[in-house]
Amino acid sequence: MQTNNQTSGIIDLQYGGGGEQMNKLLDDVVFHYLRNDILNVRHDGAFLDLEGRLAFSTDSYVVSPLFFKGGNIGDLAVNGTVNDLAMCGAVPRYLSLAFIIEEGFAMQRFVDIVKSIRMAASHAGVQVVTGDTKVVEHGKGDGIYINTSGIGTLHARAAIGIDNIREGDAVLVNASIATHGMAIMSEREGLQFGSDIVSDTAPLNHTVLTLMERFGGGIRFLRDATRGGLASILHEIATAGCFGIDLVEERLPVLSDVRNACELLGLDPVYVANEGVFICVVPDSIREAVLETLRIEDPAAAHIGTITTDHPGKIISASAFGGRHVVHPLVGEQLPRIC
Amino acid sequence: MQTNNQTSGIIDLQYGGGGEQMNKLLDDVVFHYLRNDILNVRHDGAFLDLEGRLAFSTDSYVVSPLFFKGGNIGDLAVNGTVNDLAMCGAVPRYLSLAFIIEEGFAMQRFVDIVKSIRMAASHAGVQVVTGDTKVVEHGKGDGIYINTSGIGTLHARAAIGIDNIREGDAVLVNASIATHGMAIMSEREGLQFGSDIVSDTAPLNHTVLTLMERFGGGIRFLRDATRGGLASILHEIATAGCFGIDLVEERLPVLSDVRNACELLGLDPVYVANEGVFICVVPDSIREAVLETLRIEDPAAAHIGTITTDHPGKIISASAFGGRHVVHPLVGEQLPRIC
Amino acid sequence: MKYLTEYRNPALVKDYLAKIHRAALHPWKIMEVCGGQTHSLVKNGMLGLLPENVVMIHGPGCPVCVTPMSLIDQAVQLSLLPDVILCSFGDMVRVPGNRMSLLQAKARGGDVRILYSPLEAVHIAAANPAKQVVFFAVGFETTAPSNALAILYAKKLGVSNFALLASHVLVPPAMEAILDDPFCSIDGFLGAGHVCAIMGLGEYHPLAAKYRVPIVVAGFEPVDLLRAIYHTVLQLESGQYEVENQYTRAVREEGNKRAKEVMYEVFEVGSQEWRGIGHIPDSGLVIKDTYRAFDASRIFMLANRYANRPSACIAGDILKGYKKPFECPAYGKACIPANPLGAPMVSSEGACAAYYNYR
Amino acid sequence: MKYLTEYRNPALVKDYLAKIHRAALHPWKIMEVCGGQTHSLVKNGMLGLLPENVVMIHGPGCPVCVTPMSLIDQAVQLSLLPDVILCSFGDMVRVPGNRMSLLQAKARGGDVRILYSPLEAVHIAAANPAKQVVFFAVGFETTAPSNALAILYAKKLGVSNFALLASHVLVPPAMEAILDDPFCSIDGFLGAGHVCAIMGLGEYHPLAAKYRVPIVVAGFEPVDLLRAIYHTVLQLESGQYEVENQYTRAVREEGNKRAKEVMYEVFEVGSQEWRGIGHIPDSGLVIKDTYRAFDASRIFMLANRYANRPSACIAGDILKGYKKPFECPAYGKACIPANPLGAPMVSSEGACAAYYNYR
Amino acid sequence: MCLAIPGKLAAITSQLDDVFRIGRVSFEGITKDVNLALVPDARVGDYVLVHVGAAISIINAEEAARTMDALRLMGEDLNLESDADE
Amino acid sequence: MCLAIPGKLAAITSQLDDVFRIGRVSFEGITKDVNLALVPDARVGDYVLVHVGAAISIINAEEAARTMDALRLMGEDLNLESDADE
Ligand code: SF4
Ligand code: SF4
Ligand SMILES: [Mg+2]
Ligand SMILES: [Mg+2]
Ligand SMILES: [Mg+2]
Ligand SMILES: [Mg+2]
Ligand SMILES: [Mg+2]
Ligand SMILES: [Mg+2]
Ligand SMILES: [Mg+2]
Ligand SMILES: [Mg+2]
Ligand SMILES: [Mg+2]
Ligand SMILES: [Mg+2]
Repeated sequence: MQTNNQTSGIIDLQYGGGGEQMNKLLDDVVFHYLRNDILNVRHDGAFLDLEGRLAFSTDSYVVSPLFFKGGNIGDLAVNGTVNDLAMCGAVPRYLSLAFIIEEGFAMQRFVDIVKSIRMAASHAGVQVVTGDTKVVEHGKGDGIYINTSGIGTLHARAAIGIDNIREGDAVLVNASIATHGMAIMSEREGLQFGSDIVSDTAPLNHTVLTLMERFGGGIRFLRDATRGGLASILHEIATAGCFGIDLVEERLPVLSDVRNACELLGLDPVYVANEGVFICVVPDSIREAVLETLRIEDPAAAHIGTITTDHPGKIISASAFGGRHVVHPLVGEQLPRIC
Repeated sequence: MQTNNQTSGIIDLQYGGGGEQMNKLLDDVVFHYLRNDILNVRHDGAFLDLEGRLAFSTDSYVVSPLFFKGGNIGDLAVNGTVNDLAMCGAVPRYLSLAFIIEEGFAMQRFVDIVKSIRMAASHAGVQVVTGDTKVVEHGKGDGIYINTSGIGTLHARAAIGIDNIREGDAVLVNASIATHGMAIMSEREGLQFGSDIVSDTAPLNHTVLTLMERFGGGIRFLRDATRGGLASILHEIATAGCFGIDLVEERLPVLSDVRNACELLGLDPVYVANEGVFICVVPDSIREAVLETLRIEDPAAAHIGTITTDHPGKIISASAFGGRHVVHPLVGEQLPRIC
Repeated sequence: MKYLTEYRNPALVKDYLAKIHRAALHPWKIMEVCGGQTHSLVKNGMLGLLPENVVMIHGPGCPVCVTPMSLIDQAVQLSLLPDVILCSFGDMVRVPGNRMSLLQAKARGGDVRILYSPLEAVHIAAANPAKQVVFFAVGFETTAPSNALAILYAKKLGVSNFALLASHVLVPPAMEAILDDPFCSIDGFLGAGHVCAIMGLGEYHPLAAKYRVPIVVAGFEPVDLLRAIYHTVLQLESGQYEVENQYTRAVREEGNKRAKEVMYEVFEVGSQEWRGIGHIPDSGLVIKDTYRAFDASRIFMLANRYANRPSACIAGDILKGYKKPFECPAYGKACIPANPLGAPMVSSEGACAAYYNYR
Repeated sequence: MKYLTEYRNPALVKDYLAKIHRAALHPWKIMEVCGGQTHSLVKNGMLGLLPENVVMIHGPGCPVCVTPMSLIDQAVQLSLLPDVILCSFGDMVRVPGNRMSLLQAKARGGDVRILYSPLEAVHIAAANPAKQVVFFAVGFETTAPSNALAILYAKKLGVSNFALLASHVLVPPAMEAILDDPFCSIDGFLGAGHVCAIMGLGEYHPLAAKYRVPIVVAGFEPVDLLRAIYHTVLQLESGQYEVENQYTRAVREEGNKRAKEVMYEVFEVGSQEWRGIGHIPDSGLVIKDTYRAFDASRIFMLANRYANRPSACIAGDILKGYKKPFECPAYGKACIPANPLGAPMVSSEGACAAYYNYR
Repeated sequence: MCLAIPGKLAAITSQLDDVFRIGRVSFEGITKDVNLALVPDARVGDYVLVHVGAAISIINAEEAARTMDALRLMGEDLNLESDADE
Repeated sequence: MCLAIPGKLAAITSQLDDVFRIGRVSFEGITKDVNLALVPDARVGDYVLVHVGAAISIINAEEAARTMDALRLMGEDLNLESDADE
């Protein structure tokens, strides 16, 4: 792009005006990196050919910092919506992509984000087929916000629903928890600490596809644990039906450095945000088979609890020595507990 | 909602943390006003049953002011995506809805916006089936940003594509231009003027459906003129193929008060943003029939120009006395021209 | 709109065009000094309708285009100070400075506000007592009284955190500079209607007499412009060189007395740099000592820290009428409105942008 | 983690529980003064594992919970000033003031930053010279030296736009106030481990002797706590009332000499209001005159403009050990962590929140 | 340069002193509050030229009528009525 | 109150003067730069208790070992080795 702003390397309001500059931004970055047959049509919307039942999901990504160990807002935005579709038992197919860029954002960082989006989309096997770009005034954004919406085709054998959960079902988690949240936290102003904690943002659709193929309706419920941590998802289960959950504290998989970072800031890993982590509720009879499948991807996968009718609506966590405490839902955001 | 914040009436960061407060916000406002069978499932995504070819589109809405004569960001967000789908020749069916709320935003205004969304969705005949809510820190947003993505089913007779345009085709516009942009401008800080100009934000899908039913593939190209105004859309046409456009300046429909507001600020209506305005390219043979159909909705619908091979890539506007000038694409945002 | 639309009547336009075609027997070069008139001529496609022997030359009459780059640098500098709100007319914010434009400064966090009126900036100052509000006051004689008024208004309201970063230019000295140039080939002038609405015709009589050029004061609508061109041609063909007022509904011989009082209450005549032309003595207005408290350049002791960028831009030749924009090697190539090399490509009233946008 | 994880060993926990069950022959009420210990007891579900005749009473040892509402009002007020950056520990920002909490002030545009350390606030001040940075410094003796350090650090670096809004409380006077109460039924105390790491045991010997209560200094991990409870029960059953250190890896008889020096360099003992309890003489630390330039309450001449809201909260009874949270009529109904009526419901160390969150 | 538009002074909306008057100017459907300090003689009903928020000149209605008469005369065969009247 | 966590002083990262030292403290996989002004005797290799960004106490390794010995003795039959060593 031969414009002043490319040279000076920042995105200003002119890029959002719907004029020539915006077209250059789209041509030189967005369409350049994300091109595919459907997106290339460049109409107001994308034309899709799909068969069967669909899943449809949306999420906006407002993470800070934008770049962190293990990823950036770009792959987060792809994986997040891919995962929400996967949690429906669907095969994610197409994504929309909408940017809200704060003026002054560095062109190079935008390019880096778009490249990550391309990588993440190709890794997850989805296509970005339609998009939108807005530029807002300085002080009215936070660098960049991204919304992705996604369409997937429901797997023929999928029968996922919170209503399918039964007493005695096993609650499984696919991977260590709290990793992503602590990777982000380690770079926040006022809290920084040194660590090698790397966000585990990842697409879960391939794993879910395997689960569907092998177990079909045996997978009764799936949900990825993002904001609000594991506790939020468990609460959804506990408040939806007439069940409670018995958690076994020592079985919660937490990487040791992640746990230590939580100790330092006084945080409880069950409330820390995740990416690439999901809960899976299955009949106890297939528990070990499902775990085995999950452990191919991540040996940390664990059986963390059981659905119970003993204390409906409540999640009770038991420690190794028999101490029990209630896991309440998060109030607001978990803030570092210092004193 | 019996919380401090409801009493004090503002949305703070706790509403975005994924915890209990956020669930209350969703229950008491979003799900309360927008409930429908699909949304009520409250999974990570919505389950849809759709037949045939689909259209898929996304847009973020970052308008300021949020409330203006004739509408607010809520109906804008619904109509905008509905219209993008309609421009594909599709019947809009389902919307996703994602909010990015700046902390401190008044709960009442949020409720007003959600109510407008409900009204607009019902008016357009679409359902909001999945959503997302984020709260960002004060000074990192602008009250509220909304993203909607939409899915529609392609009309059986639709064959819309910029490649279908031919020399001699008529370029029609369905309504007066520049109205929405000037309604917004009249309330901007530093530019305010008094007027009764009311934004004409409206869903265009019903009109487009009629066009599809009556003319099918005869409608060669459709595009709503939003940011960048009419000129941007005309430029897309002029740069896509090997055609130019001859515009007849005096045929451009502009309401007289809108025109006067443009005079005052030194703006050219062809660059002013629209909502509810679209361009329609048709063979000259059906021009009058199409115009007649458009005029049922708005008598201002007009034949504004012709596709030509005389000056490929260029839009030339002719005045009543024969003066000709080139209509260039907008550079950045059109700013009031004062001196 | 009354007093506007009737001067766009197509039949009258055609009639005047026919009259000009009949009247113009010799080749004439007529300069419209005013950028607003350039804009109107080009946007209405009138240059293509005039007879070939009547050539319009686009003068330096766009205040945005002639604002020196060093002043834009200063505005940029001010806007980036944490406690300054820099207000500007919309046209000004895209003009490139040596480092960046105001729009780019805004993207870097500068608090730049686009206003319709300098008086609005006084209200912003009143609403932000902890900030220093600076209005980037550019303009010709038309705008200078309004800018002066903003200072008087701030004083009246007791708003002390308001100031102007002023860069005012005067038309007659510029015309004289152009006419003094030995290569000058301009035969007649269209007088700038709204400048004359303020200043009256007094300054133009000696110019017309000294340089033996007709000066016909013109409005901005197609009929206004063609009428003035027609009367210029009539004078030229008959060897006259009068100051003639063809914009009588807005311009009086004596101008607007009160506006001049207000202007000279706050400003006094001084030397001024014109971008693309250079310094012209007595061609600008500077804030008087009495109002130094409202003068941003004194409040902030602004240093001019950037050397002007060398540039391929031939703005000077364009503004003086020696060359047409398309004769500039950069025109439409390295220099386009999205990436202007020189100021005349920025403002829609700039000669280069007017050509690029409407031809 | 070394020195942490080994004190969570389940086998040891079970062993100590068995020991306590065997040793406790009479009914005893033991107060853990420290909120961190409350948190650990509740989160680890240990209250349900103790014998019925050993009842733990949760003391006023959460600095967030005892910070007076008027001070929160002042912090809110400061945060809303345009040129102030108000920094705070995370626990503090949700505590309701009379008008609003700091989190709500933030939503209204207040610049509130959540920090891990007061020293970080000094860096923020250095990076924002045009702003006044105020750190909302709450804490017991554990935290006071670090807060004092922040002032010394700012002074050392020449950072003059940094100040503390300080509210420090001292443990021994609070224990004495509780023991002086005629209705007091507490038989023994767990000493606050990290307070003692700073202060040593010197202040506790006279208390134990005067009131004839055992005081056993405890750490924070399950084994630490149970060990200390066990030794308290042993003393009680044998009629002893010694100060006993069961947290020897962190606590020395004399405490941390340097930390005390730093603390008394900046602060001096003064009267202090405890939320829910009232004023207790000599129970707080105030910034010395020498450091007045770093004292936000003097820099800003803060007025306490809001009358305390009447409230159903029985925090005082809870903090003094007369009542358990579930005996409060508001507990779990009008008062929940999402909408705390009183401070003990806010901080996860507050007695009410600890009960609500983990029981 | 100097975009200025004629509008009709519809009302005086405030008067700080003899000099500082603010008036509401109507542009057929659009209104704008305009500073009248530069046109002390402007009365309600007058047309004023508005530039950057201030009225800089009062339209001389007589002169305008004279011009229009001349134009009408010149283009007798043309239809000049359309927009010429209020 | 007073959340404080033991970590190993891995390095002195800066020294403003005799009093103001900053050290990097390691918490097994996590590091944090910590003010050492309150623990003038702390040496690299020592464990310190970290509270709100400052080290407030040096862990008494001897006392800790004594405690652990007592605990080991008490629970001879229990496996207490797991996390006790570095
Ligand atoms: S085209 Fe550009 S470079 Fe050439 S004279 Fe005009 S402004 Fe200067
Ligand atoms: S439950 Fe709430 S109202 Fe009751 S004592 Fe605790 S904090 Fe106060
Ligand atoms: Mg989603
Ligand atoms: Mg999601
Ligand atoms: Mg999800
Ligand atoms: Mg779009
Ligand atoms: Mg993981
Ligand atoms: Mg779209
Ligand atoms: Mg759109
Ligand atoms: Mg569109
Ligand atoms: Mg979501
Ligand atoms: Mg319209």
